[in-house]
Amino acid sequence: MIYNIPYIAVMLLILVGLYAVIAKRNIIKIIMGISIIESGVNLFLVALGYREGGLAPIFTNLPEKTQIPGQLVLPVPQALTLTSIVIGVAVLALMLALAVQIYKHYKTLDVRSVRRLKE
Amino acid sequence: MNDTSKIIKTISAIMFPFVTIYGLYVIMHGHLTPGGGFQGGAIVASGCALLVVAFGSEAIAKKVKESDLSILESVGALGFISLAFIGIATTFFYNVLAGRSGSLFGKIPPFGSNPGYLNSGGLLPLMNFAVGTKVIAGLFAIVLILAIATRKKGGRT
Amino acid sequence: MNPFTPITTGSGFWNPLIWIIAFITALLLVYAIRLFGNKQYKKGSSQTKPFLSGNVAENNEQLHVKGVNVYWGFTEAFKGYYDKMKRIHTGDTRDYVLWFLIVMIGLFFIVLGVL
Amino acid sequence: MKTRAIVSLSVLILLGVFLIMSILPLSNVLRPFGDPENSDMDDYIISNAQNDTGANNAVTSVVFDYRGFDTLGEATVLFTAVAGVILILRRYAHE
Amino acid sequence: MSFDVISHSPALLIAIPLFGAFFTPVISRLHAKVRDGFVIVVIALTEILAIFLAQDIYTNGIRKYVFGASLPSLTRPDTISIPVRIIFEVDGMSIFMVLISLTIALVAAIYSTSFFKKEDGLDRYYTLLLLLTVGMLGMELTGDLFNFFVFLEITSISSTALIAFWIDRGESLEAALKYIIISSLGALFVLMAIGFLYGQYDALNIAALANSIQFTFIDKIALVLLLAALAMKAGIAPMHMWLPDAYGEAPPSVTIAIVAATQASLYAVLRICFTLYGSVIGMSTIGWLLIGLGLLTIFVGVTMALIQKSLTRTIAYAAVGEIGYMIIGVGTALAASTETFASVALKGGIFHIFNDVLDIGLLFLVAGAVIYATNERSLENLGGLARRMKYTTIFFLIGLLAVAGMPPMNGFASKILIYESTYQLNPIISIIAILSSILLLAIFVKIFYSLFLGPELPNLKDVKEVPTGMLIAMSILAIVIIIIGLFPGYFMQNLVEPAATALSNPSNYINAILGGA
Repeated sequence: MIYNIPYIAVMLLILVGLYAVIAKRNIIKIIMGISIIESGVNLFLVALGYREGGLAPIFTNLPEKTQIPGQLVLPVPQALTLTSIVIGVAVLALMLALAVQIYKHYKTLDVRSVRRLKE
Repeated sequence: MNDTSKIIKTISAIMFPFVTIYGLYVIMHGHLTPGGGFQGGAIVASGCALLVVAFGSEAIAKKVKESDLSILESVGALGFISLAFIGIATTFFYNVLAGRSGSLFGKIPPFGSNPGYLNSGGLLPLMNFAVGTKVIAGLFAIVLILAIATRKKGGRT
Repeated sequence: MNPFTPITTGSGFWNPLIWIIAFITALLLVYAIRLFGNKQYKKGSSQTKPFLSGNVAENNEQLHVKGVNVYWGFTEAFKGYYDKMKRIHTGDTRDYVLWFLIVMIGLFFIVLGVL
Repeated sequence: MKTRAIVSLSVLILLGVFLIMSILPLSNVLRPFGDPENSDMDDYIISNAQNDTGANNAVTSVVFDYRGFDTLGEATVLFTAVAGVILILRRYAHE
Repeated sequence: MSFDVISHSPALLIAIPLFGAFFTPVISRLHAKVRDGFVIVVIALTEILAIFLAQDIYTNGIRKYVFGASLPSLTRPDTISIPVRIIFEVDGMSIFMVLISLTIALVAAIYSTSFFKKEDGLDRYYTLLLLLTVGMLGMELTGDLFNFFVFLEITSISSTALIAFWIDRGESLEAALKYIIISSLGALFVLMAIGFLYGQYDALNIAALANSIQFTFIDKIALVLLLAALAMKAGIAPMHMWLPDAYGEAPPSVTIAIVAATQASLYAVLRICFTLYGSVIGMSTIGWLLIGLGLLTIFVGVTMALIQKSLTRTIAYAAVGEIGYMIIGVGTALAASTETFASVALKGGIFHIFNDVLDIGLLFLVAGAVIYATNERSLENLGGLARRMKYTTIFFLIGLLAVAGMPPMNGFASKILIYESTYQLNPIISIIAILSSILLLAIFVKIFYSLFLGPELPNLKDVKEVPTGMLIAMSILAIVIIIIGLFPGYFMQNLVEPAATALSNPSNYINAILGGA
């Protein structure tokens, strides 16, 4: 239980982000909620790859007599996290650009009044 | 936007070269130390964002055109995909240089811990440079356009 | 292979060419029957004018039923259903997300419970 | 809007229950944090990265060699985002 | 050394449009016409390559491509039992979807060249169109879960930017924001499910995962996350609400591309249910679940389409209804996994994917023609267009009959398969489906009457027929619809049955990767 604190933190981050997406009214806050969820997922991926007392899988000036691969953390989740971070940046930029244009058109960022498309 | 103070301008103008050098270092040693094309490119782009914040988007937009940035980004992307295409004779993304091309990034480091040799890694350092170029141009373009679009005066609606 | 292979459904087959032949024969039949009708049609007489239960015909623009009003009776008959649907379809982004999460929770219950 | 608050609160609570349940060891699922139960692929990568790609940084060799195609897609995503931002804010982009 | 194109074609299918997309900003410096021709040529080249690859697959079976290995077919090194590198695995289903996507992308490009009169930002538009094509192809070709996620994000980002192309209309921006919010959320849940699967089996390859899956608690949670997110992106009720906004507000040339992207997510649902979890007992529950959702989708889509006031939104809700037909076909195939009519239902569902893309695409193109000619999209003040736009009227009539599933159009050929197979499972399903189809016919007859028949309205006196490029694009779709409608058995045997067999026995998919290295 206690050694699963990182996973619990991941789930709590995701819940906080979902709360921001569901309950907030400002579009900027909704976007912030989405990026909170995304950081939670990234933390999840990184936490999946951790080894107890492991070192970074980089051989430059690695301390001697570290047994390989036993003492190095898994490299693949870090690569996946790098990719998903860049994707998150891209999505964030696009959403912010849309928010700017929507403010120019609707003169507000309240999601309850950005509702011309109904039914 | 009202002008920032002289201190901010001076300090950011002094800091910018160092940030850029550090980012280029991270890009260059991507195959030896933590970091790589994306990280170093993000560092350099944040330096550019520092300039945008300090001097205002109009001043930067006078010097840097968005179209040039997008062309630069296209160049970086084309370089990356062309580097991937080099190996098409065997497979797409085949690392042709590793261990074959002697002095040109062809060195295979000894297994396990080693001081790290700059001319190892095959295509990876070149890909790092291509991706770094692309990320610098892309992030700087995004920051610049968002700054222009959201400024107080002059932003035509 | 010949392109005219029919589709074999579970309990039969479907071949459009047979359908087309049947359709054309039906058309010919209808035309033949139509030929038996007597020819009392006079052009330009009052037979050709639209008969609006004795009223004078307005000009056509007002006679045209717009697309919104064509199924007025239908929508009126299902008024309760449509009011409910309209209330569900709020254009609110957060409600879209909420529906997504609700469906996900339902899937959780079903999959974790049954399977 | 009362019902909306109730519905969203219950949805969050239920989803939280499921998500927390999914990672607690008491439902004998995910391995405890810190020892991957099953790491063949990564062990192979760690022990062969230097030979295959000649790079000391195993993460870089994953990013650019083993899963290089993901990185191409990632660069494409960034390219797409820049193109999209320029398209959406095109009034301001051409200044 | 000998370089045969076919063995590298899975990579080239992605690389050629990607090259085109990266080149487009540079080429746009030259001239607009050069850019348009360039885009069309790129997509046509890709389509030709895809046709060659399809012939090869139908004769030689599954073709796989390993990125960065020393041989295209060297799936894994000898010392390990799991594939390490990213693998493209192309079977009958993938190539079927690829052909659909490329045809639609080609039509969209041809249509766009004459649809936009004097708009700025068109070079970005074509770049994003190519990138959207790349995303769809990657989603359909890849055999790697995380790579699928990356292409999913490419698809949703480019679709968002394209939906918001008309930045003068606040509605387009609103629809784009809704779409990006909901789809990025779904993509994040997909990524989380990938993390669950990776954490348990330390593999990302679909075949390796499908081989070693044991349906533990974690697998169930991953299945739920994947199904919910991908079903939302496929526009299944009650998560369909983003779809009418996006379809209705995007430029129609974009909309048909987004229809194809939606089908790509539907393909992902099929891949998850049949291949990734294909060896799991008890998927029939998922089958019944899909049937229920599909019936709900059909009902909601068709009934809501009746009360719309905007032309494009009406067609969008009809598209929602059409998605439900595929879902109930697939669900029947899952629920009745052993009966004989399961394969019939699966064939019907897969065949209906193709027909739905064609029919809805044609209707959206016609709607775009009406908007182009009259600059008006509300059904209130449209009417009597048949006098001025003869060809458009004919195309709309063809699309109307095809969507409503009237013989001898193509929609009927796939719908009758779904009807008969679902009738053997449970008569209620097919009865509801048939009634909704009749209602769909009624809706489109209404639109046809109010849009094209009747007296011409005073505000539409100076309407002219649309330019040739749009007519060409529409006629391509119409001709394909009629041909499929006339010779359904031919397409059934050559396109659909390989796809259905590829889906219905996942062991081939797994053995292709893990069998011989």
